[in-house]
Amino acid sequence: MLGNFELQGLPGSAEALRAPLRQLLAKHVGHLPVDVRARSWMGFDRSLSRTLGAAGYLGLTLPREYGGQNLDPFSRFVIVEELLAVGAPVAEHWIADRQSGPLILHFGTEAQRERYLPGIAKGELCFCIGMSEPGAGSDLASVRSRAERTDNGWILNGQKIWTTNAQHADYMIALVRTSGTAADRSEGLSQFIIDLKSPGVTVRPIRDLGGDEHFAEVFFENVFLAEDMLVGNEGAGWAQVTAELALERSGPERIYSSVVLLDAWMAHLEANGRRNEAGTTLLGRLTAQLATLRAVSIAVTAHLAAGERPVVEASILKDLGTGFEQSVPDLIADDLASHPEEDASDALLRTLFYLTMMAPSFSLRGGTREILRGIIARGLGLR
Amino acid sequence: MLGNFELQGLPGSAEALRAPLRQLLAKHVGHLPVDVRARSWMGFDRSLSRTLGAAGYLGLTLPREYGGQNLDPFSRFVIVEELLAVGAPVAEHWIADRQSGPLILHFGTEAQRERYLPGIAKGELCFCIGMSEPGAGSDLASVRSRAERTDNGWILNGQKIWTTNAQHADYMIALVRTSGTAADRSEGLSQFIIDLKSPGVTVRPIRDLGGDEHFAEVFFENVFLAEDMLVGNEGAGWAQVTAELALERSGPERIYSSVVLLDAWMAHLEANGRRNEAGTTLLGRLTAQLATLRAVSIAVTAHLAAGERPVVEASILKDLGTGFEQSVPDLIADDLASHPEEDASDALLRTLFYLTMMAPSFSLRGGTREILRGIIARGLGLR
Amino acid sequence: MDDLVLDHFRKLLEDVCSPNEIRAVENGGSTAVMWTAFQDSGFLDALIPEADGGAGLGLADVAPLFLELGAHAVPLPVAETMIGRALLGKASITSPSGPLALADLTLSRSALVLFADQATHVLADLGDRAALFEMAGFEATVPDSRGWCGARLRIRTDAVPVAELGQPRPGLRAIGAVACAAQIAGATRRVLDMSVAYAGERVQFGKPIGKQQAVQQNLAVMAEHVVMAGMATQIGCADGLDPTLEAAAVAKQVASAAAAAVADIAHAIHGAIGISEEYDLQLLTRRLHALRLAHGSESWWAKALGVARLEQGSTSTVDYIRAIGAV
Amino acid sequence: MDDLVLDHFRKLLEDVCSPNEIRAVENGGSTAVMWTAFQDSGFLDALIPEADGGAGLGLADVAPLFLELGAHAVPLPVAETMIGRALLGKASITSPSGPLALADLTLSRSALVLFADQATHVLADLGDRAALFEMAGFEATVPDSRGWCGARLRIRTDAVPVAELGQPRPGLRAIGAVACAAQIAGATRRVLDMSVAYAGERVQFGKPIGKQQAVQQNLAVMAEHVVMAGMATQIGCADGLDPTLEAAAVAKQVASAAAAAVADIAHAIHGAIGISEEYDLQLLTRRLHALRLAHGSESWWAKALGVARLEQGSTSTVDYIRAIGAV
Repeated sequence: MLGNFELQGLPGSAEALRAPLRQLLAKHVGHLPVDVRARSWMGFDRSLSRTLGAAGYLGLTLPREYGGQNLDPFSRFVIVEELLAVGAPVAEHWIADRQSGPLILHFGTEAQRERYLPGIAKGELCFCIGMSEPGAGSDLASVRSRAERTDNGWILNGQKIWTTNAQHADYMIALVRTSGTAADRSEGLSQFIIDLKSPGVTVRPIRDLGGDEHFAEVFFENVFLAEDMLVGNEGAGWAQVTAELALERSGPERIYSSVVLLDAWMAHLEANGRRNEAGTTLLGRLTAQLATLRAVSIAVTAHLAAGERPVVEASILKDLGTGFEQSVPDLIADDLASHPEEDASDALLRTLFYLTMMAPSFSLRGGTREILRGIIARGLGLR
Repeated sequence: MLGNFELQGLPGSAEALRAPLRQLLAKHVGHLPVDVRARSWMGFDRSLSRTLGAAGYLGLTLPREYGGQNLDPFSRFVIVEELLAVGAPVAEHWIADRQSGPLILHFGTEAQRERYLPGIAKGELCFCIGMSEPGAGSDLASVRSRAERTDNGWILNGQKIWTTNAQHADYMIALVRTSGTAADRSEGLSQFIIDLKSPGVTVRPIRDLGGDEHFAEVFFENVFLAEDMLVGNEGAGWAQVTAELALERSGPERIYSSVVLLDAWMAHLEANGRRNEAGTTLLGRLTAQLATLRAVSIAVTAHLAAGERPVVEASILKDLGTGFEQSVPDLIADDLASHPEEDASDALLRTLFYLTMMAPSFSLRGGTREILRGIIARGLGLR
Repeated sequence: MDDLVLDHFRKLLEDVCSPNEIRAVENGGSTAVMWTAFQDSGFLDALIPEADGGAGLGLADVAPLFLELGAHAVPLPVAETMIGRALLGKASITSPSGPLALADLTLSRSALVLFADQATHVLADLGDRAALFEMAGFEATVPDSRGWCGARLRIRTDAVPVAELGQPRPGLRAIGAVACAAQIAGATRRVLDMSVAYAGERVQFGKPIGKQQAVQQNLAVMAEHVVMAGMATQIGCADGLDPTLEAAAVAKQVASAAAAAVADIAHAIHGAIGISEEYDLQLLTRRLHALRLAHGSESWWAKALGVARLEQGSTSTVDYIRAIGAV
Repeated sequence: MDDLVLDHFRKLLEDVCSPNEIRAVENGGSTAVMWTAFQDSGFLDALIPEADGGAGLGLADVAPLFLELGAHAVPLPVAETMIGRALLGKASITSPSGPLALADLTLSRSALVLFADQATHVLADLGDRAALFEMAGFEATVPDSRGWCGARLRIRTDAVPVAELGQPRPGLRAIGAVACAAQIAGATRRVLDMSVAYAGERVQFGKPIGKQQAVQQNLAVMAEHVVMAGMATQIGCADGLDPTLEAAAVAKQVASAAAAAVADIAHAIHGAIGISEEYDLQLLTRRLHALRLAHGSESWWAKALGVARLEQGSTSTVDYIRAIGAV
């Protein structure tokens, strides 16, 4: 009823990628302050992404003819795990590598593959994803942005919001309406690649509660889209997006968003020689949960590796994983505020405060808690 | 938006009732094993109830002409608090004292008052409440039991289930249909007093998961109800029941169901000289929560004392209170199972196990969690 | 509290402490205008006896003002100054005119002190005595002005107090915790109001999200936390300026637990908009997290209460809680 | 595990261990027929090498059988006997034919021992060594046969072991905890199935309660706990009969936390019917609570894991968890 979650090890070929990448990261990331590393896949560092691309750590699951490494999802798991474990700032290539690349590979034309995939594999092309619109949020099907046919392409008008990293991105892959009205819901939607340097595109970054600018609003005013910017079939946008969401919900980034804080707190316990029962028990509890979540994440990865689309399994992982990630700052804050005799370092505090502020966003990315649990309930046969 | 919850003391007149009752209880309840006392308002002891009646601790809010004490809800709060603090087995008079007596006083005829209230005030008449029916549960309006008019009264057919203490009770106050069909929901319902010794009444106790028999099924086969067994107006049953539920949801019994276990566990900590951080913190947390809940319960009592009907406030108290009561056995079990070096007494373990088994019932009595939260949401203006 | 007085205070906060003014302060702007308004209002001396020129109110009387401070996310130690002035007044010490922070230095020479970045003076608990210091007596650093509204203060070895007073029992942390609990109670109530309003307006899948049963259930739980924080605060305020450790523990344990829960549910309901800087919710939820930690979080106070109860020994739970915050 | 073998085991359980047979045992009836069936089935020697007449399976292979034991609320120490026989066999000690309980007596001369009321022998961890005892070596009392399925055993001062074996590392408690985790995983899965089925059938307010969003959300959370308990169990079983402390801790911490949560949600969904003796849910939820506490509850194992991790020191979390239960 619940799919299969089988404990399994990572293949040796995947594990072999770990040590050299770790060496590279020690050099390029190790020196960053912990509160910078806490941003991890929200942290933007173009030079790191290019370094990773040059070293062959991007486009992992893409075929070699497009500059990829032709490796399996397990290899990708190892790479992502190593990047997140140290909190590498990977935002520049994150979305392209995880979602846009696979999407173009599966649904794009041969010309599109040749045009975009090599740049993605090199870490040179930054993509963002245009889903949410004002007043729509998780209701992705209520899209109002609209592309009208012209002789040799399309003219796009509308607006996207909460687009991660649009202000840095070269391209957006956007879900827009090509026929019907918002009342038609998932019918009549299509996906386009949009060059964000096109005339008529305006990007306005959104400052977030932590003072960073991770999101943006994007406005389209008579933006011309050539025929070859359509991805997949006209009107098939919804099905394509659904496939993409399974990728979005299944990676190790769904369990590791607070791991930099957990490590920093553990270092604080050691530095202060703390062995008290509450702190020790909390450390053990979080470690046990994360060990189990990691095994669940690998089990979901195995479904991807087998060519399946583990929608329910990925939703279970994501709801569990984001719940865990969100609990960590609240629990560690309570521990630190119960030890006023200790001087927690400014870097630890900044890491804690940053994650406290941003934790609510963990369960937004890729669907709210209620939506995920609805998918799980459907998997249980209740809907 | 949320009603008022104002911290207030209990009046001196109410507090004055505490010491003499405590003396009486020390004599009649103090010797009972802790796991018997853990049953508290599920525990049946006819002789204790009569002793309490004779000493003037029942029918507290009833007028003196019916054998009552003509006291205010604050006095009732003190009496109930003392009874529950020691886990006195009060089931015999509990429902009559809390719900049936006030109901008959408010909605009954003068003749009904004179007939039933004095016996209730003496602890001699045991009442039960017939609400749930098979397949209906918390959906109280879907009543199918039906009383048909005859020349000089009514003929009742149907069935009730999950009736607390029906096997011990003299009378049931039942909500039954007197017109329309189940599809009419809350229309066409009436309340009757049913003498459970009447021909055609069959009571079958239900054994519960703890091995006790607190509930029963009650079958009605052509049971004759004289005219004077109707309470209030024909067809007004639903409104009357709703008023009754506010009483059901507001008492200190909504916070103290696990207090005997909490005290027994505290005694265990002391006996074992335990001062560990986790145990101490848990003790403090539960104490802080209960201190606050008690103040909330008194605030709701003050609304009752002012003649109001605090439906939303009582629902907030009940959901909070039963959530607290249910958490206590789970938390104490974890503590004890983390100290295998200690020999917890059999009596403590039996108390723990009893409450672990019965805790799910705390949130059933008087409406499930979802229904209470729905009432609160309505209070917030959301429904 | 007189409704007129409370309305007057609310009006003051709306005038000088709007969301945009809070943002300006958080971005390094001056609090001088804001502080002058509080000073001129007379509210800072509310807890001073009438004979000494104050309003002669008790802590329970001014608790509604503290709630308003929380509900408006006032970025200044107004409650703390009111308390500090009363404590100094009792010891016949003249209070400074500037904002006063409350610091517990009984366990370390350094502490994270709420609103200390906006204070001119610090009333510090040194364990054996309390003392008033100018800010110059400390090294002050601000670890993260957005993440936590205050400063880390480290007392200088050569710091000379402006004045000394006896040891407050059970310590300044207790009254500081009560002041935080009250601000939490006010902020959670405001966050509930915002969340209910948003759920009623925000349409998704064709209807307001507030019509979804799951959202309604979450808002009901939020409301329960608000009720608990409000009641615990009243218990904390019942004993006046010298709360018992037990009353302070109930107040801050319950309020701190509510602070995190309410902030988390509010953000879950608001979704992405709640994350944006320009939406006001974050002014309150960030404050809730800061207030939760200041003067001890829920586990600190739970443990303190558990220790106190085990020391007293063998009282029944009902008798023990009856004695806390009895009015 | 071969599907045919698993089906065979399931059929055995359905034949000899129906809900009514469990009730009979709980009411004091004999387990002789039930035990004989297990004995005759050969499953009790599943973990014994083929060369010694067993099935030669590993712990991970038989884990699905343990899950079935939990799903059927078998009131006998079947998993424990399988483990005990394998440990005794390794030490070349002949196993007794009766049910074998696993007891941790490293911390006290007395312990609550799961299923000990149905055992003829006890394999006890004495700290410096493990030893096999006949039940006569203990004073046995049953605190509450409905509330907890087992007995309190106090070792007699004159108890003479039938045989002794070396000290199991990290102690019998670890493998006992893994056996409990597996039974929890099976029982929670069965409770989820029952709850989903009930929510689909039970009509209230005119529709199945499973159509209510709040009920769906609760069942989704229950499903997540089931997945966690199942995966944690696999981690616990990955190291065979000598689990590391870390793997046992992950298994039992996660499974025990799931046990209480699943039982609580299941009863909330079932409402009153779940409280009645004649409805089968309670056979499973009472067992879940017993399994949760046996061989250490979630906090015991969380603390043990935290201590172990701090002793090892300074490894990153990712590296630390990668090493646990690696397959």
